[in-house]
Amino acid sequence: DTYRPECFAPAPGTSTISYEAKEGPYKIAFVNGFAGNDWRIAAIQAAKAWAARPENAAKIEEFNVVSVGNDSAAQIAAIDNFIAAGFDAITFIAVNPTAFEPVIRRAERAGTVLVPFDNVLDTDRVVQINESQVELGRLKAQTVMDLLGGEADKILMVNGLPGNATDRDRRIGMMSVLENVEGLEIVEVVGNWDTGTSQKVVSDALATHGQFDGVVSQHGAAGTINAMQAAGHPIVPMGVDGENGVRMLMDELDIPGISASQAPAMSAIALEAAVALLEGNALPQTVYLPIPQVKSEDLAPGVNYFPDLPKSFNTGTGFPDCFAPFTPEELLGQTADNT
Amino acid sequence: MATSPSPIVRLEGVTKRYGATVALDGVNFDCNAGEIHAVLGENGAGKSTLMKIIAGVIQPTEGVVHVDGEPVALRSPREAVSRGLVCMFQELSLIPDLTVRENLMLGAPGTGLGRLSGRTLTVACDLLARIDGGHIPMRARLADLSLAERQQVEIAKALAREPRLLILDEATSALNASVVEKVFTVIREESARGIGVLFISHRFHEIEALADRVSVFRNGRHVETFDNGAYDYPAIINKMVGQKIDDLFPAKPEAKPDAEVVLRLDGFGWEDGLKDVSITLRKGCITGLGGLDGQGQARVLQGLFGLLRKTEGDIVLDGREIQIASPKDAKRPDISIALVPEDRKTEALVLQQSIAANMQLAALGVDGVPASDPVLYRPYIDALQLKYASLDQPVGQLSGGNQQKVALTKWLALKPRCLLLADPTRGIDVKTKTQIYELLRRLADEGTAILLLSTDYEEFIHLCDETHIFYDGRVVRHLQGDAVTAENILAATLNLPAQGGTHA
Amino acid sequence: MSLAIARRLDLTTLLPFAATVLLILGGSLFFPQMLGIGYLSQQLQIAAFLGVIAMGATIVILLGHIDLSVPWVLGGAALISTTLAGTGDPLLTALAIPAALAFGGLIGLINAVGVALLRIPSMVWTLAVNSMLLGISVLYTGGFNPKGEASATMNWLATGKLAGIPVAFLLWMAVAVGLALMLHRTGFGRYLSAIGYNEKATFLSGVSTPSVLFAAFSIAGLCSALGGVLLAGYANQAYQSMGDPYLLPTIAAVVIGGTSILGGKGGLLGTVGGVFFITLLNSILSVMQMSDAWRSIIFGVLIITMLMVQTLRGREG
Amino acid sequence: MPEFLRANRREAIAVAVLLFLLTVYLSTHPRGMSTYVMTIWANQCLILALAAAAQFFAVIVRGIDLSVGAVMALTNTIASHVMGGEGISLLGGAALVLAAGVACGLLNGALVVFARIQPIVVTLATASIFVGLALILRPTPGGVINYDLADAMTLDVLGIPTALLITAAVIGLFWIPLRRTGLGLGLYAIGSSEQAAFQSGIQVPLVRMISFGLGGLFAGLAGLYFSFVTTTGDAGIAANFTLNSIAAVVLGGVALRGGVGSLIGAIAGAFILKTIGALMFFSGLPPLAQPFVEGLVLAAAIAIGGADVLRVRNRLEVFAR
Ligand SMILES: Nc1ncnc2c1ncn2[C@@H]1O[C@H](COP(=O)(O)OP(=O)(O)OP(=O)(O)O)[C@@H](O)[C@H]1O
Ligand SMILES: Nc1ncnc2c1ncn2[C@@H]1O[C@H](COP(=O)(O)OP(=O)(O)OP(=O)(O)O)[C@@H](O)[C@H]1O
Ligand SMILES: O[C@@H]1[C@@H](O)[C@H](O)OC[C@H]1O
Ligand SMILES: [Mg+2]
Ligand SMILES: [Mg+2]
Repeated sequence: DTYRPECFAPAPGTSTISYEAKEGPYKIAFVNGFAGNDWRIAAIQAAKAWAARPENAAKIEEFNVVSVGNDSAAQIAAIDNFIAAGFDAITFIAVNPTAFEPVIRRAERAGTVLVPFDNVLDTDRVVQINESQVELGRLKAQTVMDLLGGEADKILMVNGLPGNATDRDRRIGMMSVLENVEGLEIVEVVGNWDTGTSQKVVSDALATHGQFDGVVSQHGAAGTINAMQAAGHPIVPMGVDGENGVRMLMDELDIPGISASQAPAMSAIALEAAVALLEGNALPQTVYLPIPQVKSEDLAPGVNYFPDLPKSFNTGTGFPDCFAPFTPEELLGQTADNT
Repeated sequence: MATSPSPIVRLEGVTKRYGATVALDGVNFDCNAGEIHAVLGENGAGKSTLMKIIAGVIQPTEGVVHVDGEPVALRSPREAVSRGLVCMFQELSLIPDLTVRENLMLGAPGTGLGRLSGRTLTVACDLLARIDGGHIPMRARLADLSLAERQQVEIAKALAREPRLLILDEATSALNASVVEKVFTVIREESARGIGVLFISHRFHEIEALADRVSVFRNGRHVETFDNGAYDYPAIINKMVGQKIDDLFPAKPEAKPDAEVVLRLDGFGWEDGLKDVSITLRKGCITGLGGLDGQGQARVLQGLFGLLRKTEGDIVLDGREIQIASPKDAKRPDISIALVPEDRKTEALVLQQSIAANMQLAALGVDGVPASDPVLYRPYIDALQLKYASLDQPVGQLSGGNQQKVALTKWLALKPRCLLLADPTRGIDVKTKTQIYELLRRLADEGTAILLLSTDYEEFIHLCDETHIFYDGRVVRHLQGDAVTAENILAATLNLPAQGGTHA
Repeated sequence: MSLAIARRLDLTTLLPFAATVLLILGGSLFFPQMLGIGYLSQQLQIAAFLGVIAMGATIVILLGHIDLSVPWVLGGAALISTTLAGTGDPLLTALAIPAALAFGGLIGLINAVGVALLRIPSMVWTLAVNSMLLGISVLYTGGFNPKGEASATMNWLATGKLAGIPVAFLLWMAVAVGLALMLHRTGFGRYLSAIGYNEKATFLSGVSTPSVLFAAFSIAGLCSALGGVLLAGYANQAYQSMGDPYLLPTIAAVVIGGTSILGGKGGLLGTVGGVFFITLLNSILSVMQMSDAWRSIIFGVLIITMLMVQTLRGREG
Repeated sequence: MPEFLRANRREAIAVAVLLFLLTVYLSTHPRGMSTYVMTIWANQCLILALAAAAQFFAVIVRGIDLSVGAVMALTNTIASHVMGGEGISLLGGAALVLAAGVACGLLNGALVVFARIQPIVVTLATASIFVGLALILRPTPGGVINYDLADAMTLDVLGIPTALLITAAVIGLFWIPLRRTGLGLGLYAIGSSEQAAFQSGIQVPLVRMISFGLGGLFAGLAGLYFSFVTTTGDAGIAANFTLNSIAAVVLGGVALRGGVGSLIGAIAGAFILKTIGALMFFSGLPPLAQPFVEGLVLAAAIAIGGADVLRVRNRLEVFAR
């Protein structure tokens, strides 16, 4: 009974939210946090690519994107500003999951639709677009354990940026699987979602802990693989994220496992959701997007990874169940200077 | 001369060691209420150390300090001041970034961390006026004052703290005779009111004019204390330096007005600090620059050393006109001008670095000069009799006067064609002065052109061949030969009509 | 030079080396492998990235200045080199490293313009330059997204070995010795510390202090850029904010090495020790799977302890 | 008056630049000048302003405090534990938060004064410790601040943003009086010349400790006000505020070599910095170009301060800066 459930899949046990329809065209803003990060750049590009597609452009009167840095106060100010400026909807990647209650209240009063995504809020009062971070972690761990026939002695787990809800949930997801494997030693290192850092800490882990039966990793897994190569570590099953470079390596080295990505293109889904809500449709309060994933055997250049794009490029260019994924050209066609 | 039997301070067997150096060695010394007590000694004799101990800046390694007969431990200047022991330091105790007003209020008696009282200020202001510092704007940043102006502020600050014992450590070294006279008047009045005054100076005429008693120090030892006038100069100098010095100044060769010209300034000017200054430096000739503080004489030196942008007029060296854009330029072998600046602590030396490093800093990178070869500096170190523990000792550990010697050596080693000196003998003891004077004379005879900015008119009279007196950025008088007399110099500095000499 | 080194071999300089040895011994109680060649030579390699950058930082800090543009000079250099190598064109690939270094030098000059000519405090000017560089690389990546690849040379420099010794480490040592020679053979080192103590007096000694500042900052830029090239060769790619983890550790390494943050006093050798200490400390805390909270607490406490020992020694000596 | 302006040249420039930027910002804002817009603006400015104040007390005595952000993070996480309640408990909570700030400051001070380690280095290390503690208190963001109190502090009074009233209070009720005390003078004296200050009878260690204590207090206030704006605790906020607080004081004409500048300047600098950021909201600039432009404007704003050095005609004077 919610709008396009094949795309806006409801999270288990979530409620539905709808507002009464508004006349278009709409003023919409995307308030990003930190910008100096490939994933975020891709997210911004996807958002602009979405807004540029004719069918969407028609519905939009004004589309603003700002990046406020890692400062929740500044992000609150930005959102408040767009509310004050009478914007109809605001999507954002929350710098902090618990800092926006008052803003939500002010948005409600002003009749502005808020749609957080990627780093979402601990709230049930607005529609949130994300992949299930727990599931993202679980999926990687489960795949690795399946490939290992459910048994392993030692697993390496490369975590993301500490003190961050996204990282926490992904770890919880991985743990939910690994904890149930008895006799399993889990070695955790902190990779900060950063290829170079991952490479260093994994090198050290290999040098001190010796061999692992499998590896589960968040962003930066290219570093993890490099480190294993350098240490002459045998190829073992891996669950990794979706950067271009990681998929290249997986394919090249025939690493068994899965690349499941937190796809930057979800910035476009968030906008799609915003419009849907403004048009009066009902959406699940928590949307769990179908996680874009590729098993190593299905890796194909030009299809799910792109040899002539940077390794730091994030392959999550779309959610087929929602709309035709963006072509790299489409993303880049949006060169920064034609807004 | 009122000398009360009970001394305000009495030092008993006081010794101060700095590592190997013994700055003070078992000194017994006292200063009474109502007396002006001069302390004499060559550079590094321990005078400042003595004063710092009485002022609570440093603590003695051995020995006791008695205040009003009570043995006391003066742990900080704060404690000393609270007992009425106030020091006017050789290295000033003023805050560069604060205004004159704020400096005068800083740490004034009664003001703790709480509210400031304007009372001390009014006292200080009229003191300042009485020592000819009335023109100094209360709102001016201290750093923007000339050294002389700063010394005036320091004196007023010290006096305003209602001292029972006032310590003046070369308090007047940068002041000019006329200002010094005013300072003395104030000091005499204070001592007449029963205040004790401890007074360090290297200028004999000052001591003669002021002191009731005189104490002589040598190598950290208290040699003798006697009433002023008990001995004549040579005797006193003998006690100071342990040898006879017959004349302070070397014999002055008769003027050679037609000697070849080394350097010529033509219509030299800069902003409103300098107007149409023309000076000619001849071979073998020492040229003096005089005048009240801040009349522009230092500007001339700065201009010749490439420190002033957009100067007017020409600088002509050996007949060819030259541009000097920076000190590096000035140092170039084909120009070879050296400046020994006015403020040794901030401008002439890198106090944290060793004596060797400091001496080499100017020579480094000059082609044909073996900068790191000690032999290069040895002759000057010897001629000036630098008092040091080792060449690797930080310059900051040297006494004021010895620091000055390092600053001189550093530049003399380059054998500059033209030597610019800003008050080079400030804070230098008589013996060293004579050495410096001889050195300068010798250099002049060897063909170095010397421009000597001084605040001590004796140097114009006895050392310089000719002297330019500045007033308000201009040369108001060019004194030569017999016209160079104390009266003329003083008259000129105040820009009064002269009884001789040629108007510039 | 050997003489100059010898002079610098005082205990403050040796302290970080000693501390590093203690760290390794301590760590080996939990992980005997830490005494193995494999782990140790790996630390030499990883230390090299921080090390190269810290060499430049030392020179700037000796001046009494600081260079906060390290992160995005590093990132920019990585981006430039991988972009050129990524084209596959042999000529451009050959240019990858020189171009990156040139970029670093150029930014160094821009830093110096602000500091030496406009007299803006380096701490804020280099910070502003850093944020401009961030902006440019976001603009560039977002706008063009060129294929990036480290060249074979870059890989070799970062991960190769010569006679069993990591090339990165040898390169770092080469840089260190080169700079040390420059510092002690020429007047440059003298000028650095003289300016660090008293710039005015140095200028009045006929030293062209601005040129010294320009030289120092461009050397720092070069070092950061070289660090970027190495890191790109190591990760075999460039990515945004890859330089962020290097700013504070660099400063920490320099001061632990006994160089005064106020300028004047210090030297390269101490920094080498500081780099070893920081690298080993991070590595050990990481393999011990210490929680992030405790990692940073221990990190802070150890640094303070080191500095306390240092100042205590300083006051005795 | 011109005399007054000359004496406070640096502050005057800062305030002028601020007014200019604010005018530009308000003119680009679709909603224009209004209580809501001003409140939003003032709130985030005040956070950095308080951080800058903390930085000011380190810089004025010739130090740098790299732990400002860390202390904010720590106090913010503490607040998220003790300020969720009601009524009087909130007062206690606030007191606790500020006490923690002061404690951090005094720890820094002690290490500087007694262990004789350079402030910048001390705070580099303690920052790491404070963040660690903050992470223990809040491994991930969470906790709440009493919303009514938060609203009271972050909305407006009779149309005037509370944040601006607080700013005015800090200047009028704290800074101006402090400047007229021996302590106020002592801070500048120590920063300008410690030796001279000592010889003038200033209790250098005491004054320095007080200065660091005040720094900690303001970092705590910044953390507290950050808590009011975000109504939650987050250990990850440190990085931003530390470097920005330094940039802010410099923009406000405070000399990093110590002894020069004023709290008013520091606060103005913080407002400038945040306004530059706010300019992006409705600038219409391409999103990926904004970070660059922001950096550019920052650099320009800083360079303006330095530009007049080009007019100096006595080369020695550039060193006095
Ligand atoms: N901080 C210090 N460390 C080491 N030695 C010092 C220190 N201060 C002074 N000295 C030494 O103590 C001796 C006395 O110095 P002091 O400054 O008292 O001499 P002075 O009589 O004031 O000389 P001047 O007339 O040049 O000022 C000198 O040899 C000096 O080198
Ligand atoms: N950095 C400065 N900024 C502003 N004014 C200054 C500065 N330095 C000096 N002045 C002022 O300019 C005038 C000239 O100063 P200066 O002391 O250089 O003259 P001077 O000829 O050296 O005097 P003297 O050598 O007798 O001390 C003085 O009134 C001084 O207060
Ligand atoms: O979700 C994360 C995103 O917010 C960050 O910017 O990059 C890594 C992603 O996993
Ligand atoms: Mg002396
Ligand atoms: Mg002068």
